[in-house]
Amino acid sequence: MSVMSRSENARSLGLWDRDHEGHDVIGTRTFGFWLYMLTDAMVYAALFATFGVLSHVVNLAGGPSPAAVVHPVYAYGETVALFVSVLAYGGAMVALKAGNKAALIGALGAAMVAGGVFLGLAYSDIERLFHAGIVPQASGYLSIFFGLILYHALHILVGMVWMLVMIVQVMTRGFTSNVVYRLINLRLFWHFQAVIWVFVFTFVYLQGTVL
Amino acid sequence: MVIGQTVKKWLRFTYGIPMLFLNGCAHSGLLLLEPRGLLSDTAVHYFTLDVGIMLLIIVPTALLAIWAMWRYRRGGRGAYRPDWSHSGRIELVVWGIPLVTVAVLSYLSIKAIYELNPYNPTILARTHKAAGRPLRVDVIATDWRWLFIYPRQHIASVNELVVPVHRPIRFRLTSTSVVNDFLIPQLVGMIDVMPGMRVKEAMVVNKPGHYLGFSADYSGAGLSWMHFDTHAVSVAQFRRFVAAARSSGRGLTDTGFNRFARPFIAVGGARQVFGRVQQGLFGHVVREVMRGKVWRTPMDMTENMVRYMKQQRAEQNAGEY
Amino acid sequence: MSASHHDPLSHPEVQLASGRGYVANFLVTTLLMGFGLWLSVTHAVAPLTLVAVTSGIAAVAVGVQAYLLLHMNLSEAQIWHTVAMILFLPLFVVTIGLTAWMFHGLYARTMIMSPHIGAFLHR
Amino acid sequence: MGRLSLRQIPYQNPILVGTFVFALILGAAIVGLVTYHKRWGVLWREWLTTVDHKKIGVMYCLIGLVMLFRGFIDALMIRTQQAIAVGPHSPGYLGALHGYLTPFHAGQIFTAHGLIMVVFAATPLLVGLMNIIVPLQIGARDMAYPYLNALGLWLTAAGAALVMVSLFIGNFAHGGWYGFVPYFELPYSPGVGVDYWLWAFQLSVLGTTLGSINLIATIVKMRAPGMTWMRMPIFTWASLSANLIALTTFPVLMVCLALLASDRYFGTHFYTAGMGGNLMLYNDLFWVWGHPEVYFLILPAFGMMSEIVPTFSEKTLFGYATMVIASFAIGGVSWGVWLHHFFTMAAAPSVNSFYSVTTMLVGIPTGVKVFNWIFTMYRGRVRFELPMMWAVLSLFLLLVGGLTGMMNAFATNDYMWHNGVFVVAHFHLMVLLIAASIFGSVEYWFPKVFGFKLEARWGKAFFWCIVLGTGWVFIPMFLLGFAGMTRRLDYIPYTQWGPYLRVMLVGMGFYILAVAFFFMHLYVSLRDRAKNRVGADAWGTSRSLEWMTHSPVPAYNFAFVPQVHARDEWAWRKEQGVADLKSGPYRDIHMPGNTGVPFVLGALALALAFALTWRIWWLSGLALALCVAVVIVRAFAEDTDTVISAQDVERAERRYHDGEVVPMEEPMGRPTPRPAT
Repeated sequence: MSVMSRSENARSLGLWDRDHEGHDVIGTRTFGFWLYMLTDAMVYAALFATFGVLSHVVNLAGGPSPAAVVHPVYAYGETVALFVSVLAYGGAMVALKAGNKAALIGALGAAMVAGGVFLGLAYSDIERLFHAGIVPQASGYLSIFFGLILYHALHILVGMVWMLVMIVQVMTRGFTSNVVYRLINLRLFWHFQAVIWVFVFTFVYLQGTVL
Repeated sequence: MVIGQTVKKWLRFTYGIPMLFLNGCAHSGLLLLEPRGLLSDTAVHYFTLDVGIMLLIIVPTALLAIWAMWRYRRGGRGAYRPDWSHSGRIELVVWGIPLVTVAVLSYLSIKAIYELNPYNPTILARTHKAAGRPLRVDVIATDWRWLFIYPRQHIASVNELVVPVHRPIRFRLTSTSVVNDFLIPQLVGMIDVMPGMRVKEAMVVNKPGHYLGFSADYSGAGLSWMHFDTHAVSVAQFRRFVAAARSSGRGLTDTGFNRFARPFIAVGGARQVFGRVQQGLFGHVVREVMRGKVWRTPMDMTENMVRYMKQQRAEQNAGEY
Repeated sequence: MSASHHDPLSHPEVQLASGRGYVANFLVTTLLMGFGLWLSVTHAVAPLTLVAVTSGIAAVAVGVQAYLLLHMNLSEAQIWHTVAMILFLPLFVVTIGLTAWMFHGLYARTMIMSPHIGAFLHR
Repeated sequence: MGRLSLRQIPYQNPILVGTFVFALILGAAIVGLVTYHKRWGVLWREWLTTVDHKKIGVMYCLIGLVMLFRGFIDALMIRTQQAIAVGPHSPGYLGALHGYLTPFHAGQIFTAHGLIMVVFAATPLLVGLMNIIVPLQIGARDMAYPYLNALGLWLTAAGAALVMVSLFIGNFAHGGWYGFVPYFELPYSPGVGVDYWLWAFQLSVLGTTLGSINLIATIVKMRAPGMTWMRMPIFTWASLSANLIALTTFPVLMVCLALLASDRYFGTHFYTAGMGGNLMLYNDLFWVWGHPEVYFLILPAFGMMSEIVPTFSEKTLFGYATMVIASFAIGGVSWGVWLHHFFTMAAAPSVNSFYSVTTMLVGIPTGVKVFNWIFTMYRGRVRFELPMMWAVLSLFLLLVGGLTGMMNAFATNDYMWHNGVFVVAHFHLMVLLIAASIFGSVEYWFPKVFGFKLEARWGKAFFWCIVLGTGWVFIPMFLLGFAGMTRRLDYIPYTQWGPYLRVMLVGMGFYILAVAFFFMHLYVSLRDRAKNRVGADAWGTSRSLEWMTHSPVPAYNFAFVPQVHARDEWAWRKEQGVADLKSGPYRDIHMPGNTGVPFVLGALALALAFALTWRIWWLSGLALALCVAVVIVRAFAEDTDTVISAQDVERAERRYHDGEVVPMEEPMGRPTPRPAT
């Protein structure tokens, strides 16, 4: 094969992509955000590892035992509130698929309200414990107990602020690709909180009754 | 392990080379390679095997690399074959050699770990059946001194460990404030000494002598002066040490220990002997720390320590140490 | 960087939304968690069984959520999301599992349990 | 102002005052030069606000080099202190009992040395190089998230700045770069040093995590058409595996540090000795990150060697698939080895055995890599130019480092010297391997980024001084390891260690020469840049995609995105005789537009970290609120793109073809409001 024909052969394969369209913006953005959520999951994994280490009997330091701290029935109320909020956000996604702005804003509002209920319940639970002198400074176990639930609550707060921003953006911008990818990212964020809560509820609250 | 033995012999020889180089005198100062205890002996034995086996791989690899670079340099004698980039057989060897090496070393490593398990060194049980009742020593690391308590003898000594040769020593160790690392290079390896926790270590000294001990983990400003002397002595000498300590030393109670454990930089040494040590002091200290007792480091041992150091300097110059 | 000439709403990740899936997820997970709650407040089973059963329930619930909420599947739009998660899963197990293993041994070897603290063992 | 007052400025310490004066003069010189050449506008428009991955990479490398210099000065101080302060009769200066550093000051220096070298020198240099090269190697026009890329840079810069601020206001942590618990708890470290350390570390964690997300998404989503996984250049593979490690482990470090911060700021009991805390938990979480982090640093270095060795052997890489598998095997195994950093914790023998074996397993893929490099040279035509010299040095350092690494992995050996200087010597060789690879790839890729080669004479002098210095410092250090010397001593109680420590000073002399030669190397190269100008393929035998565009690389990287046909696409094209870059007619290119937001966020993060360090609560609150506000406001900015018009592309391409050097900071493209959707 001569050099000439080889190069012609190669040329015929196409050397440059002249009609490069750029990549799929929404897909790239949501992928990156999903990676970020996984790092957050890793944060939780480290916190749960800490929880595992610090729920040995010596970590109570003579303070209250887990069974005296957790209140699973109350926490189930938080669970339902959070799951309702997640369901409402699911509704928002269905509305987005249908291109229905009003329904989407309504569903986001509902998700915010339910998230607010969750936060309110969490707040009063913590308030109750603080009044009983059960504070993070009392023992290693309590440090990580409060650490876990406060970190989760912080996520809920951030999610609610984000929803507020998205409501404004949907109203002012409509469904631009930037708004849509942010809505999808928020879906990942919000639904992820439900997944984490399943672990918190099970390992901290339900299993706390027998530790 | 015939190969191992040969390798070992050969390696023992090579230790000498750097020693000749650097100071030629009899005592090279390479403490880790001059073990004088049962556990350190065992550790060095495995160390030698490990290094020998690794060198069997590393040296030929290095030679291969040099040969390839030399022969296939531009203008060298090697034939240039730019398209050659794969060979199943070489790949097999390339994965196989490290795999086999790691398998052998893993086996040795696990064996060594059990033999030298500080809580229950099986090497000790195997070789020292008739060595008699072990001597118990409780070690408490403070900021920045070592307190060695002999619970059965009710005596204690600061920064000086006196032990009989050939008799197994069982240590229990804890710390009052931060993590230290207990080390006597020629006798026993490192073990973390942690506050609020109790760890164990065992040791047998083979030769009488004077051995240095160190605190290896960073524990603050006084770390560099937190070394101690180990005297391995005969049984009779040890008895004399105990008797002397009992008759001359001051007492050490739980409350006295609270004062003793306050931060102190032991510049120029801090030897001290206590004759009557309150029973159960070790357990008391562990429990106190678990309950949250803290001996704080004052600012003049961190931020403002220039004045403190100047004062120590003056005391040193005045010959107080 | 300019894919704006496509209709963003036709993006496969928007089209994933499924009302029926979200409702099913809500019902299943709420009931599962309710069952776990019932087990723990009635003390119907032994402590160790409770730990095992509730962990199992959590695993099922999270599996359901991963499939119905997070849409972990092998479709072209979602495959990299799924791959990324599968990559992380063993690391969660390793972090928590190995840590628990190490510290279980460490507590047994280094902690002196005084009667004072031991009193809390069975509370 | 919280704890901050004028008394916190260490004006009594002549060393720090001297440093301050030096910094002041240097700062004044830089400000003066920029003002004199009227470059403030360019600096802001084309550098501080840029989102171009190449410029961000260059700035990462600059941060890395500056911090490398600072870390080197720290090393110099440690070595001189240890050489002077031997035995009880050694002299003392400047208030110190022995040597010229008080224990507290010495502690700060080795802490800063470690943290800076690992987190603010090696990491930014590697991240910078990955930033520059990876998008080029996969034929992308930029990273997946250019804005996030800039944010990562400025967060890292804020962290580095915080470390530097600690020199002149207050003090730094004083107990080792990875922190000791409970030593770093408030009762034992009452000052602000630990807080500086905490927040500087935390900022870099945030920056690196964001960076890793960006690189992974770039590699997964932005490859040029035709670039299948098994056609990806090996450095890209190495970057992918390294960033996967960063992505998965840095969050654990974030938790580890956050819990320590919580102990210090809120009085919780995560790591306290009493009250139900567990101090070993800190080590556990730290090394869950810490060990994989080592591979986060070394995998890109391996990737660089795998690029340089084939280029200068004029031959394909031997065992490409094996190399890829080995990279991922190293990454995977690195997740299960962390306890070997506290083998002496008195864990059960079963636990120590497990970690000893997993640690040794790392040796298998690493060994495979060594063999593959050797077999790449085998049947090649090896050219010993500067990059290759560094790669060969790396190879030999890896052999010694690997030997000593296997010695450390053997748990009972580790009992002998766990906190001794043998370990210090071992990991310094490994880090020097990384540094050698970095220097090699700086030599290798410099012409790609700046359009001219670095000159060779001073470069060789620099290289040989590093070689000599390394031998002279670290062979004695290994011997000291056998002599039982422990780490972090500010005073040497055992006088037999003294001679070795003094011998090491000779090595430090070579290192000082090396630094001087390095600056000469840069200066002479810059002066003679016209002589060393190169075209697209600077070395003539390179193989991967980045050599297929002009040097220096235009803002848009490739006028047209290349179609990829083979593993070594550029080598393939040269072989097929289609290595031609002319490819008109051109089209408009959409690029992300510059923005000052990441810079502002970095500045706010610095303010936040500084305020938290000194417990200035009002400033912390304000900085945090402003951060949130800026993020939200930025979310409302829609027109963030620019367009480089076809004419501009054509003009630029013609200039490149005419052999003209188009400076990097020449603006291209103009913001164009996109059509409303």
